[in-house]
Amino acid sequence: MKKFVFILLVGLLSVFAFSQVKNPDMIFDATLSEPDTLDPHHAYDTASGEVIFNVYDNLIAYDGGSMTDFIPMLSTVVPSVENGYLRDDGTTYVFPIRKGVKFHNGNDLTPEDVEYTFERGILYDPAAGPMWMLIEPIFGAFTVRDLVEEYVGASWDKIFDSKMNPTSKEYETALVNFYYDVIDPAIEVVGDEVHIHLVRPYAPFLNIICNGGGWGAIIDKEYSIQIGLWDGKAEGWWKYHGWTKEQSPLFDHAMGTGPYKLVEWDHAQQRIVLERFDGYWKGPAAIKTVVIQGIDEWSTRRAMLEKGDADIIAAPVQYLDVLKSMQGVTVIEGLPTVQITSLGFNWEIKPESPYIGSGQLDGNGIPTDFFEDENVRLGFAYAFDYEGMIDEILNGLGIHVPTALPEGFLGFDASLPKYTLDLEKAENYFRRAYRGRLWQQGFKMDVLYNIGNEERRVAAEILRDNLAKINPKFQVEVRGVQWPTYLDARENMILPVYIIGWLADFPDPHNFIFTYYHSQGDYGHYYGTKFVEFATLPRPEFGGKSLNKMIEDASLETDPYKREQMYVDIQKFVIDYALTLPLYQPLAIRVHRDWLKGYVYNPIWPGDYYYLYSK
Amino acid sequence: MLNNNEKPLLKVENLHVHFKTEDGIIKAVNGVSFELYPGETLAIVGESGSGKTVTALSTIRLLDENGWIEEGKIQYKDNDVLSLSDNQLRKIRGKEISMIFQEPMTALNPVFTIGDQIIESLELHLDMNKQEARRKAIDLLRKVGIPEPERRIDQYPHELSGGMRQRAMIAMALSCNPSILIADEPTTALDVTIQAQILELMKDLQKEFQMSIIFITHDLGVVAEMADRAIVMYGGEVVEAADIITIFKKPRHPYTWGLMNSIPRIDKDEERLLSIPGVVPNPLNFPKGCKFSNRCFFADEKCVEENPNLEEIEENHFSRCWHIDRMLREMHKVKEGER
Amino acid sequence: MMPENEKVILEVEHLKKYFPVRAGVFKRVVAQVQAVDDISFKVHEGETLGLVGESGCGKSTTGMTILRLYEPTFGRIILEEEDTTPWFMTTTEAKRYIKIMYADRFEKMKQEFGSLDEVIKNLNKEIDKKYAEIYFEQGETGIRQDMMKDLTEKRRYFRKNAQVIFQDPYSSLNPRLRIIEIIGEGMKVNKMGTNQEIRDRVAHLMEIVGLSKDYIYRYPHQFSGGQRQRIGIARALAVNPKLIISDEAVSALDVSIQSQIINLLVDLKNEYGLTFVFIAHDLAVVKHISDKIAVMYLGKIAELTLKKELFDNPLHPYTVSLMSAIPIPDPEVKKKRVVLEGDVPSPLNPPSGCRFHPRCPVAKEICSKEEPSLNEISDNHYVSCFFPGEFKI
Amino acid sequence: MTTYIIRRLLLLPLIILGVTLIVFSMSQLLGPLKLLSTYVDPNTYAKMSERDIQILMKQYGLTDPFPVRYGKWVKNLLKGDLGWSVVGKEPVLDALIHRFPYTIELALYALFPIIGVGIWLGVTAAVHHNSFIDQFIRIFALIGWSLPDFVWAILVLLIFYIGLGWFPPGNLSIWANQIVKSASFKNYTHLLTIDALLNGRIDIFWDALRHIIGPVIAISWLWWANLLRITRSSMLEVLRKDYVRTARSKGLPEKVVINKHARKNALIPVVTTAGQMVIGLLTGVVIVEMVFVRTGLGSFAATAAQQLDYASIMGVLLFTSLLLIIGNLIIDISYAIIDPRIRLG
Repeated sequence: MKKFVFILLVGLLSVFAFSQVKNPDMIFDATLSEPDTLDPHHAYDTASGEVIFNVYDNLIAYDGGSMTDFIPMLSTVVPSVENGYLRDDGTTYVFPIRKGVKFHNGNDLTPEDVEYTFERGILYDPAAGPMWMLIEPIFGAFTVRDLVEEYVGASWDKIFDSKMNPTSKEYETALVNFYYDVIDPAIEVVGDEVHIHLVRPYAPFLNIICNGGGWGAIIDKEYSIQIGLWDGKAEGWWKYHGWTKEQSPLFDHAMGTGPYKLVEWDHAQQRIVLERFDGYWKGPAAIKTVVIQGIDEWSTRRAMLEKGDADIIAAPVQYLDVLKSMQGVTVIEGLPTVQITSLGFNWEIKPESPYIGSGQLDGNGIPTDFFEDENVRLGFAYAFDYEGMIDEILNGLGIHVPTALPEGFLGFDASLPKYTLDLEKAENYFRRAYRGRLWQQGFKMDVLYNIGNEERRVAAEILRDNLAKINPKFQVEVRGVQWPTYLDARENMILPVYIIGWLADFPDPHNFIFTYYHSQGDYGHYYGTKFVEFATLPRPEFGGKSLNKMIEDASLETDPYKREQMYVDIQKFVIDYALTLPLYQPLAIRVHRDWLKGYVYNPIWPGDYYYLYSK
Repeated sequence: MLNNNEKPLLKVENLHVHFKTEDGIIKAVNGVSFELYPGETLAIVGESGSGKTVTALSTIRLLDENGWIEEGKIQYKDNDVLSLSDNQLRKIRGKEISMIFQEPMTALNPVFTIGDQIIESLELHLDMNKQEARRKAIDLLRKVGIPEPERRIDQYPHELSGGMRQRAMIAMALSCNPSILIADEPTTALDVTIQAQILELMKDLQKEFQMSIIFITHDLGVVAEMADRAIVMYGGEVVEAADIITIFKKPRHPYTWGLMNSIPRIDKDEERLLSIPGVVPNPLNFPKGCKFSNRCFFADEKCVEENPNLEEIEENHFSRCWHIDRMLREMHKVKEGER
Repeated sequence: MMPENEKVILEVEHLKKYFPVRAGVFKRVVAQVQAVDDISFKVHEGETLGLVGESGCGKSTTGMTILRLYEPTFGRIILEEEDTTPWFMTTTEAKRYIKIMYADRFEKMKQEFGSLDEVIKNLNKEIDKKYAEIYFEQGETGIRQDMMKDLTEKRRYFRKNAQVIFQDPYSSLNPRLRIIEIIGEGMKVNKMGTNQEIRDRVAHLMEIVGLSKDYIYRYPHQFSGGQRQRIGIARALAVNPKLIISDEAVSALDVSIQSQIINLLVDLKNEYGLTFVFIAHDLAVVKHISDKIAVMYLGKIAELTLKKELFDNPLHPYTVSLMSAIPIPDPEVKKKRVVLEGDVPSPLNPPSGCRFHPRCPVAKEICSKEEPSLNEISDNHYVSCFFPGEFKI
Repeated sequence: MTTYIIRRLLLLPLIILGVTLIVFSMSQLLGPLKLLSTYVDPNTYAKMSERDIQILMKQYGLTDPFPVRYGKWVKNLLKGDLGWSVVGKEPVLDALIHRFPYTIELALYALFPIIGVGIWLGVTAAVHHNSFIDQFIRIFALIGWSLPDFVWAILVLLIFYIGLGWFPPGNLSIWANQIVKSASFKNYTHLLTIDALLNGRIDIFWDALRHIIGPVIAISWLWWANLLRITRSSMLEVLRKDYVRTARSKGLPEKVVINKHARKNALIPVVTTAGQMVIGLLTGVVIVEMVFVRTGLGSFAATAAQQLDYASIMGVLLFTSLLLIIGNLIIDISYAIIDPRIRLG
């Protein structure tokens, strides 16, 4: 209806179009939502990341739109084995800290700031935060709690009472020593350099600290202590651990070295105001003021773009045609994203699942180990219309990929075989499954999607319709549930299959291959214990290594060429066994006024980098 | 009482009033004529739907928005009421001719005190200032028998009893010394003992104010008590008109006669009431001849076909019937038969 | 006309109906509207009792309370030798009622007279005798069991045998039901025949009340006011009730229609020997239809006697004034009229002593201090006045 | 009447207690996991480990038994602590306090056209019953009544913002916003237009006015149509009353009959409607606030509901029910002032 009203009035609007630059000294970015928090060690979403990205600098940065090439930032060098700054067989990264860089409050950047930043982030490590990405390569564990428990030899709840005080003197001493023995040595200041020691070589490390969205941002030690962050001391560091978002003083304060200063975050208006930092070490930005405001109504965002009050707007794909007809507006289509939407199989559905009918292979349900049968998985793989989905439903804004690894990543190989819609092939696999019993009996199951996600609903329906075409006894019911319910169901292992997306945390194949195919990966974990057996079985394809081992080794390999080959091998394997059906890699669109100059797209960036822009 | 030498105060001639409704045009009043002389009380008698109220309202052109005077002449003193401008008409309404209504609760505005509503008239018509008007209003309330008028004047209608409300309404109607008071069923909603009070009051006030009253009612008892002259209406027409004694003693229309014999009385012991058969037809469906023909004991084909004129059958006694003779002959038989 | 031995259909004893008035922050009961205050009367089989009075005198409340559309505050309502009072009460109320009305009374009498036989002998009502026997045999519980068993059945019995005709023929008929359903409903509920039989009886009843039986499938809105009242009458007659209470049944009708309905009621009464309580404000109408008339004033019966006696020899000043206030449709009768002063006082705050005294033309000092009781002055003529017959015109 | 007011006031805490209990129970029915999902970005939530979930549920106190949680909540409530608003990114009470002035301001400005025009048109239509004017006004009302509010709000935005460039969305222009946020600008009432005048900033006053007119147009159209209909039918009914005939029979000029005798009576039912409207305006005009990017209670409530931010939802509900209860009290009192029958009853 809203769309209709707009189309109706497009004619009226074009009369008023104009192209004179409005507000030349300001960029207004109308986004979907405001940040979650501005604490770089807590933020884990793009809206927060975009602000942090422009207010803070990292040690290194991506070179323009590249996801593999780095340039120095606060570090004057990008460490590599060749230049000698990556040492000790790839376990020590050395960052010489740039001189003459100032924070927004005028403080000078020192190596101590960098050391403080990493240590604070690691000790802070909030639940559901991003810090695992640093803790994992440096310490080989996922959370600081795990580290503490291992070091102290007691569980967290034993060590601390409910008010986060150590329950005994011994524990307190142990906790202090934990800092001296574990944390402090990992990140050291050596002269003008900062040395970071990894527990073992880890290829994606530079990608991780390069990310502009938070966890790599360098904060001002003096300022941070002043506003109540960790005081830098070993004693009592735990008081500064794991706060809720709103407890952190950095929640709505920011003090970085970046090209823009935070002026204001108006929660009511969902508005962030940034102002040019004139003392920026690279020289001041061209645009004085940046306003980022969450505007819920698409119509309003569009109207503001039309009127020139907004320079950039977040635009849903379905309005592409309307946008393209607007004058004075640049629309870029087909930008690759670092996401994959895929369909995963649960190899061991909990028998109490309400979504598997009778739970038997009797035509009225599916057995709990239904998807352990590779013929079933392959049958499903050829029953989905990948091209149709992309062309019809996504308006072409998607890429058909062979596995759950997005295009643009190391190891991506377009020549790998892709599943296509092939009902004959699918039928052959289904006839083979359960020695033909499946074909005779048929099956019945539910496929869930989260309400509001139309793409997922349609994907499920496509699958349903094609399965019914293959054999009318193959009955799938598509059901919508709320997002938390959906996640609960996955958590409880009662979903037979689930359609879900993954957005890269850092642009490394490990972030996808591990997630999807390792039995401890975020998704692989939910394939069930039968999958654990599968993934730990030695494979001739991998020279006797198991799938899990192969994935782990690939992440340690520092030679990019060898690494790439390993990922190709892994992908060939998972295609043969149809471990996951990669439905599509979405493409994005970008909309801004013509007068905005200097736009660069990097899919891993959390948002716009306003330093590059002029009007 | 009736004084034919005197000029009538109000003269209505051949009045036709129509209403537009969803079902069609209703001819509520069809050629009604009457005269009202100074100081007399004229009763207009009839059942619901007879057109008695509409006739009275027409004299000051107070019809609902869907009604209009189709034809006729209304002469008040020297004024041709139908050709008066709205402004001129308003000078007559309330001042020369005023009205009281059946249900004093709804006829008084609930959100103003009775004082406000009386003072309003006084200010409008008699050019009094607030204080004068208030004093006069208190006098009026006292005159209509409301105790403690100084207090009552500031009360709202719902704070008064039914009888008191009607007294207040009368005070309001009499505030400007009108020549004519139109009383539309003023006691129907009241209890008998209160009705007696109001009727007495009206008689006293009539003498004092020297006014004429048009008394609209269906209650023959009240008519007998109050009126000097009566016109009986049925189906929007006058069927009989005469002075009050004549009407009651020598009714010369079957409807008048039937009506009188159909009411239970406390002064007589009748075994059985006479009942007029049938019901008053829907105003759109009256018979084309005599309006009463389908309920009349004495009607024949002629009655159904042709409407008789209102004839003066003796001096100042008018009736609209083809068969007065037959009625006189057979009415005893009818009564017997009913019994 | 009314021999004492004739069968009593309805007996009302000391009936009171108070409506609480609530006010204040906590909605406490601050006063009682004494709508009906201690009235008693009997209606014999085939007899019509007229209840007459001005608005607020409690005549309608009396009717509604007998029908148990209001729960009585106090008193006993006996329908054909059965104490129906507790039938519609809650269990606690019924317990309380039985204790006060029977157990306590019998107990007191037992102490007074000594022997049980003496008590029974001294009771003059059949119903009291019956329960006294039960009481002395089985105690209070015995009475309770007898009265409270088969309540559903008893309630239905009561609803069937006490019918009502309402004032407003427009609102008292369900507009969604056809005439056959309206009239036949009661018969169906009381299983008074097959559908065919019910239909035939409805058609017959319609003819009796003067409606064409062709109208049996019509809806109420297709009838005029008088016809609707006929339907209401037919409905009341349908279940052969022992008692019909008619509440202002003819007041809303036009004069010519009113006479038709009055005649119909008189005919039905004579033909079928119906027992009526006829409630109306119009004394002339009441007079026409009743055998016996109770004049009510402010919740009390002022005077109760046979019709002829009442009109020939009115004894209560209020009755006299009421009669004189009624205009006579005869211009030659210039009767003397008493115009009562003032309004009817509010039943919320009735005058002390005799309730009529502030308006009474012959009130004396005692009238404002003491309340007269309803005394039988002469045979079957009850007056509640200290000076009966003193006021005459 | 005083006892009536006192009784209503005494009932107030009970009603509020009931409201809190209902609201709280409803939100708790969701279960701790769903409640937790409000605190975490959806993408992160999908990636969270079991341990993270446990830690967060403990941190936000989601695992305590119901009575404990309710008790804690009520205790905090009495201290004015309504919890943390995830959507508002500030304590719920602050979020409400910060947003309510915008809603009040919008409501205040919208009231003039709604009540003034609505009642005036309604009376006019009734007086000219079935005439051309009446038909015209009725069609006018019908369109207002049947047009969905989002369509109308967007239309207003298109015409007055894109088309004519008069009334932009938002609370203020960026420059004005920065002045208002600066220390030199004193917030006396937190109503932008009034504060601007009190600070002597005509430029900001105009800017604030410019931003508020669009939403006012959008709201008032929808609501005055409603008021008009009610006024019209009420007036028509009153015009048929006996006392209007009485007034005419007294010879009062038609203007007095209409304006004095009829209108006051006709307005009695209108007061209720108008009062409900004011409450409705105050408790949030969702769509219009969303479309015009006004930071009022309506847009807050809508966003909170979308994101299942239960602390904010409960806060809004509580606040709204308070407004409703007080508002209804005021309506009843004003009802009594207009209608003497109620005053003494």
